[in-house]
Amino acid sequence: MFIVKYIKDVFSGLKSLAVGLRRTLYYFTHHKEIITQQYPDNRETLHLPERFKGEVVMLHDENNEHACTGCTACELACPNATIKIITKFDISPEGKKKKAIDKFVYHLELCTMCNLCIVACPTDAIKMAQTFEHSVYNRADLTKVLNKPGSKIREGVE
Amino acid sequence: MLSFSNISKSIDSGLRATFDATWTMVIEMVIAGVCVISLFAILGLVLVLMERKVSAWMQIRLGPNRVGPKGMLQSLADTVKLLVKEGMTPDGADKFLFNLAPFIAIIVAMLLMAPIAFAKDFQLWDMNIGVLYVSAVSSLMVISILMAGWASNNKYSLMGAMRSGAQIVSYELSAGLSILSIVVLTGSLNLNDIILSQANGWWIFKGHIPVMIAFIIFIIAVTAETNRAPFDLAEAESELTAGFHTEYSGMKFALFFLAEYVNVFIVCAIGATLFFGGWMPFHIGHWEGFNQVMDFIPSSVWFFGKTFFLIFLIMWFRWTFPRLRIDQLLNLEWKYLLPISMFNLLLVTAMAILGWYF
Amino acid sequence: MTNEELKAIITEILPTATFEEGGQWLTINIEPVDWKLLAGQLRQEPSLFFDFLFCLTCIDWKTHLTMVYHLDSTKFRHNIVIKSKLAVDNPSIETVSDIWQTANFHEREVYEMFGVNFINHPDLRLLILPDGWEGKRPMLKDFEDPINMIRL
Amino acid sequence: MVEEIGRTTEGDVIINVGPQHPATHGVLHLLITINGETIKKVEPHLGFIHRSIEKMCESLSYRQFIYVTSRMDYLSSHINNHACALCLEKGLQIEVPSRAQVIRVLMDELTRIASHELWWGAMAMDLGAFTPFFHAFRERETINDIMEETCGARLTMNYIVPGGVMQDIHPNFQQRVKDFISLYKSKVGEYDELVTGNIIFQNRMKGVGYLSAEDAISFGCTGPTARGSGVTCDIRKLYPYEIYEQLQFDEILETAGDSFARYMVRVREMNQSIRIIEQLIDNIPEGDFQAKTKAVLKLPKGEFYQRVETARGEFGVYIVSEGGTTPYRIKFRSPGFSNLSALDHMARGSKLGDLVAMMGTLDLVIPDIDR
Repeated sequence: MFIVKYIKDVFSGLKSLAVGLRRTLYYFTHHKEIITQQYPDNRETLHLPERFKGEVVMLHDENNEHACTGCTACELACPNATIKIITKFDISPEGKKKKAIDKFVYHLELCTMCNLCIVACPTDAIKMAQTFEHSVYNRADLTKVLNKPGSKIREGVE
Repeated sequence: MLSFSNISKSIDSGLRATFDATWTMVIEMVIAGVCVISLFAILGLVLVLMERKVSAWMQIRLGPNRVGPKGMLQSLADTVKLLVKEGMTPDGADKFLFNLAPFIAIIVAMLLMAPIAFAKDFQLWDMNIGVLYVSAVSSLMVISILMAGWASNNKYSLMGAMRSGAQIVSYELSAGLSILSIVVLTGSLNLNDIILSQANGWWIFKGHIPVMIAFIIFIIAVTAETNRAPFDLAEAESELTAGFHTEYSGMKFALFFLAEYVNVFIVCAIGATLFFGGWMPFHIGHWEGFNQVMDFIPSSVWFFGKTFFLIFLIMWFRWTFPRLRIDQLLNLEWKYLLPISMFNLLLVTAMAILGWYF
Repeated sequence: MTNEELKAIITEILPTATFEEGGQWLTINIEPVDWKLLAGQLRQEPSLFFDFLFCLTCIDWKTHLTMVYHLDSTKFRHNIVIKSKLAVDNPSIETVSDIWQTANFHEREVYEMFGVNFINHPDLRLLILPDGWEGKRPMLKDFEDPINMIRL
Repeated sequence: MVEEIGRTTEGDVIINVGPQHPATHGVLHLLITINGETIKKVEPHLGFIHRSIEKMCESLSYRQFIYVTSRMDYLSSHINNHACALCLEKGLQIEVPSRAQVIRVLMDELTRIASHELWWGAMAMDLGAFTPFFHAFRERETINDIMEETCGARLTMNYIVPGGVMQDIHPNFQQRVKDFISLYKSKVGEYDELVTGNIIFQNRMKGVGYLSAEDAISFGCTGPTARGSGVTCDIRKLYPYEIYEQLQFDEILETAGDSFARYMVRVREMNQSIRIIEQLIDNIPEGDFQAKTKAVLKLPKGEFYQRVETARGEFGVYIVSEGGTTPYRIKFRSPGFSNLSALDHMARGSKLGDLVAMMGTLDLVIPDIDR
């Protein structure tokens, strides 16, 4: 029957709409379901997982020593030429010339956080930090020197 | 007791004591104009904020919460931003019509304010053809949209305008028919008479199922008439970018925006007047004590409460449903709403003649 | 169908075709002029029924270009690879976009990236490159762009 | 473009959908010819974000080029990486430890769910319903958090290396995945309530954008787009890679061939992915997560092709090697590129509003098309 089908159509249509309306009304009245994180306000409680790839940093201990030998494994592993290692020659107390890093230049603006340099590093001198607020006003600020001034290689790292 | 009608009466008598009749009239008109414009502004601010909060909570978000206490001043900040924005007119546009369109939209919305009874004995213009006036003037809205779409010289705008033309013209019919069913029951076109006829109960309760059907059709039709989702084909963000107001910016865009919200308010006010008794308090049969308590609540609170409930309904639709396609939109009107509302009108008429209502 | 059977049928269609095995799939080397004939047969022959062209590309070997077509059959699930050598200057081959419609877009891509001219292609225009692109085809090995290309 | 306009007949209007348009989900430019509301022709113009990844890969070593593929189909970046790694392992004949295989498959399926979730929300948004988008993102964020914890990134993970995965899974991984499964199961009913069952939505989708099985194959459509037309094309079933042949899951097929069929395929696929994850999550074998590989990989001379099933369809990696440390030529067969080519065929004769529904169900990711 045409009329019966017509009425059925109308009612099933209205029912499907009512089901949707009930769902949105549920969320309208249940504010505990709200999932918004108010980002700049929750900085204190916002902890990123330890594996989060934010930027490359070089680890320094309390004596301002790092483990980078300047082997350029990371520089070779990097797909974007993000890392540039400038080496110098230290004169050790015995009078031997020893290769060491002068500057570990890191271009954050080129980095894609692929983690390949960290994997490539034989001495675990660099790691990924969990920072993520990288905005700066000047593009040049994104080019960083990772080894701290006056730092030197830790004893025993080859 | 302090009420809108007492205030208006005291202002009227005060003016009459100092000025002659003509000047009183002029000054009262100015006051009324200022009141309507400020009501516009307030409505715009409140409704935009309400929409944003309603949508946010339905979408498990917080919504605006930064500007002012609990984000109350967010829409004010938006208004300021829109005011200081440059209002651009495209090069190829018909400049006169392009700039005229938003004003027509806002003027139509203003005209519609006239017959609405905001509280007991508080009405700008108590005319005997109130219902007819409302349905006649509200269809002028389409002119501003068509004008905006045509004058923008943009294909998206033109398509949006044409869609909206087809839509508003066809949904006028079922909106009109569902309004008629109340007119049949009360036997008057005067909005004040319609409200007074609901002193012993609102029509939605008195009129059984036929009036409820009329109400459902009314709310669907006015949602379409005000171009609100799921019938927002004139804007149809994902299809036409912004439809008829694609090229508008700054204050001209804000006027369209404001007109949309004021229109929503007006159609909901009409709906509240027709089906929920306007400012009439909620009364149950012979429960005298209960009725007296209800009478104690000011009439304006009743009116705005009902209106905002209906506005919430329309917002609720918007944030739940997907948009219809243009042919489905017209199918819905011509194949479903119109036949049903015609049949329903017949039922209501029979009911009115036989007196089968409370 | 095994590679041997495929070989037998294809040899029947095109006696000049040479075969290469040892790779993942059976590879057939053909001359560009034979391609249209072979392609039609590969699609229509009921025992072959290669109806799914899942990859169409070109390789620049500096001395010549090689068109590579990877075909799959949704019915028998056997795959073959067709290769055809094209000359470096003015490379051209028949289009197969009327046989496999997916070739339409893929051939347009190869056309703009390698400059291969697909004869009888219905709509051989630039698809990815901006309108009015002039100069070398970007995927060729000797393409140089001093501004946008960064060498490590 | 100018001559195109000259070719139209009386009453036709050409409009530009895109490059900046809310429905194209990116910088896709469609030049559509319409007559009134009826579409007569759709002509895609691509290349707004063409980065020539294939050319780029020619100068990267085999270890390095994998991460670039994350940037193609960024919603199933993990599966793209997986395809590259599989192709290399095939060439280098590396035996991947079973633990790594299981982890890879788990991640693949999580990625697939995340991608379909995003598609579901965006699809509803295209049709004018904004609310489902946020509801879909609630579940998707959970997956992203799991990814972040184990892989260190939310979208472009670069978790796969030739021979295994980069790091072992995080100790919380299993528990969090189980939490996600229970969350997903409690919320999936809402999807039907909000969108699938909705009469407006069904009317918008049913009978729209019909694609027959023959056309789907001819246009090279794969993935849910082709499965909506009843074409069996799930690479996981047809040409199983990793451990997919040992797993119990169904290939979802719908025969209607319209937008609603494609929609249903994707929605039901999410449940199958959940099924796969449930089978594996408690059965991750012990052992190494990475095989021993040389520091510098040299692929032997030859050609290697690997087909995998991403969230959008068949993804192919074709590596031509000359025996050096960098590939001589790499071709990525991206599913979106072929799926997009069917759009013109599907859209002709339908309404402008339908175009949005069709593009939604094709699940276009523009970097995947442009590469």
